[in-house]
Amino acid sequence: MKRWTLALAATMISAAALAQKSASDGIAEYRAMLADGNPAELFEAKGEDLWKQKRGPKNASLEQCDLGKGPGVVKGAFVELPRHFADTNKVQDLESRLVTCMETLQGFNGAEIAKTAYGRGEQANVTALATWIAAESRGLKFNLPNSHQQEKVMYEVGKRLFFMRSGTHDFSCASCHGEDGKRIRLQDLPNLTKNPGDGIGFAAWPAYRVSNGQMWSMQLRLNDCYRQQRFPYPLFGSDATIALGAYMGVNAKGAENIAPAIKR
Amino acid sequence: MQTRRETLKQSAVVAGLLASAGLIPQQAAAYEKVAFDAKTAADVTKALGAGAPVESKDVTIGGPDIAENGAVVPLTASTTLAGVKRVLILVEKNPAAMVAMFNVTDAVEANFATRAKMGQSSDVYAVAIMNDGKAFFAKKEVKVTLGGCGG
Amino acid sequence: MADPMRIRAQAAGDKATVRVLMSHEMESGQRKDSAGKVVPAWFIQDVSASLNGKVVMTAEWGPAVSKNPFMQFVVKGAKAGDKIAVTWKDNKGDSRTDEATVS
Amino acid sequence: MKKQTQLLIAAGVAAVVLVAGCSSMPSSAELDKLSQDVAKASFRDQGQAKVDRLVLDDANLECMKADVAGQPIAEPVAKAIEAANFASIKWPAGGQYIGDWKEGEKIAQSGRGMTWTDAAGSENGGNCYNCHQISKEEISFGTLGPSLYNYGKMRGVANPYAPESAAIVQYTWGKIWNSRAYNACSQMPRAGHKGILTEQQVKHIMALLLDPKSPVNQ
Repeated sequence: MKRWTLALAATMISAAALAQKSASDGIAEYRAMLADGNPAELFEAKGEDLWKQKRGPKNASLEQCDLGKGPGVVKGAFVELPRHFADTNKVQDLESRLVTCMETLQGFNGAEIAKTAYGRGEQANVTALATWIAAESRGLKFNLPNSHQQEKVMYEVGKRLFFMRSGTHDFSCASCHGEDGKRIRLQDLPNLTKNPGDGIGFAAWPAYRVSNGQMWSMQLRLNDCYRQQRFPYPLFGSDATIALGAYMGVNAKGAENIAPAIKR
Repeated sequence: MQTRRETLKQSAVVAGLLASAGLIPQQAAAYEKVAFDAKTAADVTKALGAGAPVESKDVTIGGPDIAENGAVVPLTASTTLAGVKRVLILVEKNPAAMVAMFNVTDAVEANFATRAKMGQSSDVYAVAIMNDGKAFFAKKEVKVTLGGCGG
Repeated sequence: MADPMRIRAQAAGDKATVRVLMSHEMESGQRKDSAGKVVPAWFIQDVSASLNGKVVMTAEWGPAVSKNPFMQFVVKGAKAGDKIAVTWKDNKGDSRTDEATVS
Repeated sequence: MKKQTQLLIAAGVAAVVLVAGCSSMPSSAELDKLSQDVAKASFRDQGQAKVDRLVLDDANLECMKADVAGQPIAEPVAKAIEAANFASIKWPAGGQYIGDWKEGEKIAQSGRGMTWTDAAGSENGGNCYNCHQISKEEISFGTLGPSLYNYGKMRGVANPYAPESAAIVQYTWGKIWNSRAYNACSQMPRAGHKGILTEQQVKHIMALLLDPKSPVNQ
């Protein structure tokens, strides 16, 4: 069969390449037009406000939240997450860490937040907070510590889950994100088994989704990947999603963060 | 750079100012419902009391050739003509053609941008309505592609 | 109460380019919910902008303006330090005004 | 539930550390086991997408191991997977392979079905354009799979019912029904085998690819 495919590919290349070039140029032009005036800014502003506002049963702000670089340090925190936290003795991503802070500092019920649907109630606030915190590391390069034993274990678990083919369609993350230069329909697919480049893949989320006008966090990004992979529903802040974050984050070492980005 | 709290504080003040100037109620009364329900460019200009639109190189419509997603299509409309009263942005194949209408004053350029929803590939129009009731337009085609994964 | 707008106004020469993002659903009135019922239209109808308190532009929008709307316009004679205020009002009567300083 | 999953890694690390001795990494096999435990604790049922979808068959388990190791799957393992999957192919009754290409085009366009947001029992799409170029008219196609434009024409299928076309017709059916029958770790979904497409739908896809009148072969 290999030979058939090659012969077919060779004769097809000229015509298809021409038609595709203009289409992808057109789409690049469209994306450039949207980049100026990204509605993610609206969520960024909301997130900054939420961070500083006294809220929750304890009527406290999040300004003492430790995102990995010490209490209250926001700049640079995003590009080093997920990482291990001594107080919880867990590897946490940005969103699960924010829920920990909302629980310990503000007195919210973390388990309730985790169960809340994306875009609703406190879950929407977690997304806005994550959007602002990501924006505070705009232009910085990803550099996860990956030195603690649990961080290394999470990376290895994440790698295995990345390649786990399952569901009705036998899809793994790698089915779409395991090779360079591939597309679904007209959407370019980043190769997430390595550093896919500045502002691509892990370095682009949270992102504003043009298609539905929603702000999507990395947890929701992964959730919808799993939906389309025909997997069951990944729990918010579950170890599987954090392990995948660790895998993609470590792989993205050196990639410049552009989050919050704007996406299809 | 303004913080959000400052913005909030000023919001109430400015709203009060605009209201006392009688601006907000006036606008609400003037909403051009018939024009916003019209199906074609000609019907839109008619509803606005202007003549049938004529193509003009002095009117410009800007937008992508291909929109990756019809939910958000960036469009700009502008004109270099003197004596312009309104600038409209239309999408021909939408359920109602008119997306937005900008009223021009001496203090702004006749050059506006917004983003429109498009249900399908269509011609998009910039229409300039002049003080004397004449209407001029420019159009271009925008292709809307399918989203990925069908879901 | 609706979330605040983001207004950026940047002077260049004797004019300023104003970019505005608004937080609004802009429900088209064409969409059906999961039960098959049409979701009623809910959208910003009226927009106005002022420079130092004087109205410079008004606009009327239909439901085909995208969710979380973006708008750009150019104000003549605006310079750094001037105040640009933008107000929107939707078809349910909700409204919001925010202000920014030209930079 | 959440607490439980979050403790798992810490517990998992502690357990393997105890076994393996202080501060050395767990073995690859221990990590395999831990990964499966993490998966089990991290997902829940939603709509038709139940957690039993996480159970890996031999083909998926072996391909995952090879992918993690970054090596091609061992030849004998591959042969065994291909043989088992080939044996599962259901061939159409009465040798009727070809349906209606127009229906096939619709199925190829649709990426719907079997997610937790799809109604159980609703008709599934084939997802074909997500990965393949098929007809020339559709410019929104993916590149994860090879182009299928001119699929039948290229292979000299002038009449899909003729005996000289039988080999390619049968191969095409088998590939759509169960791609792993020919390539142990193919990334293509097993449309027939996994019940994604019905026998009738597969016939329509066959027509799209092989019918000389189909836009694919123009």
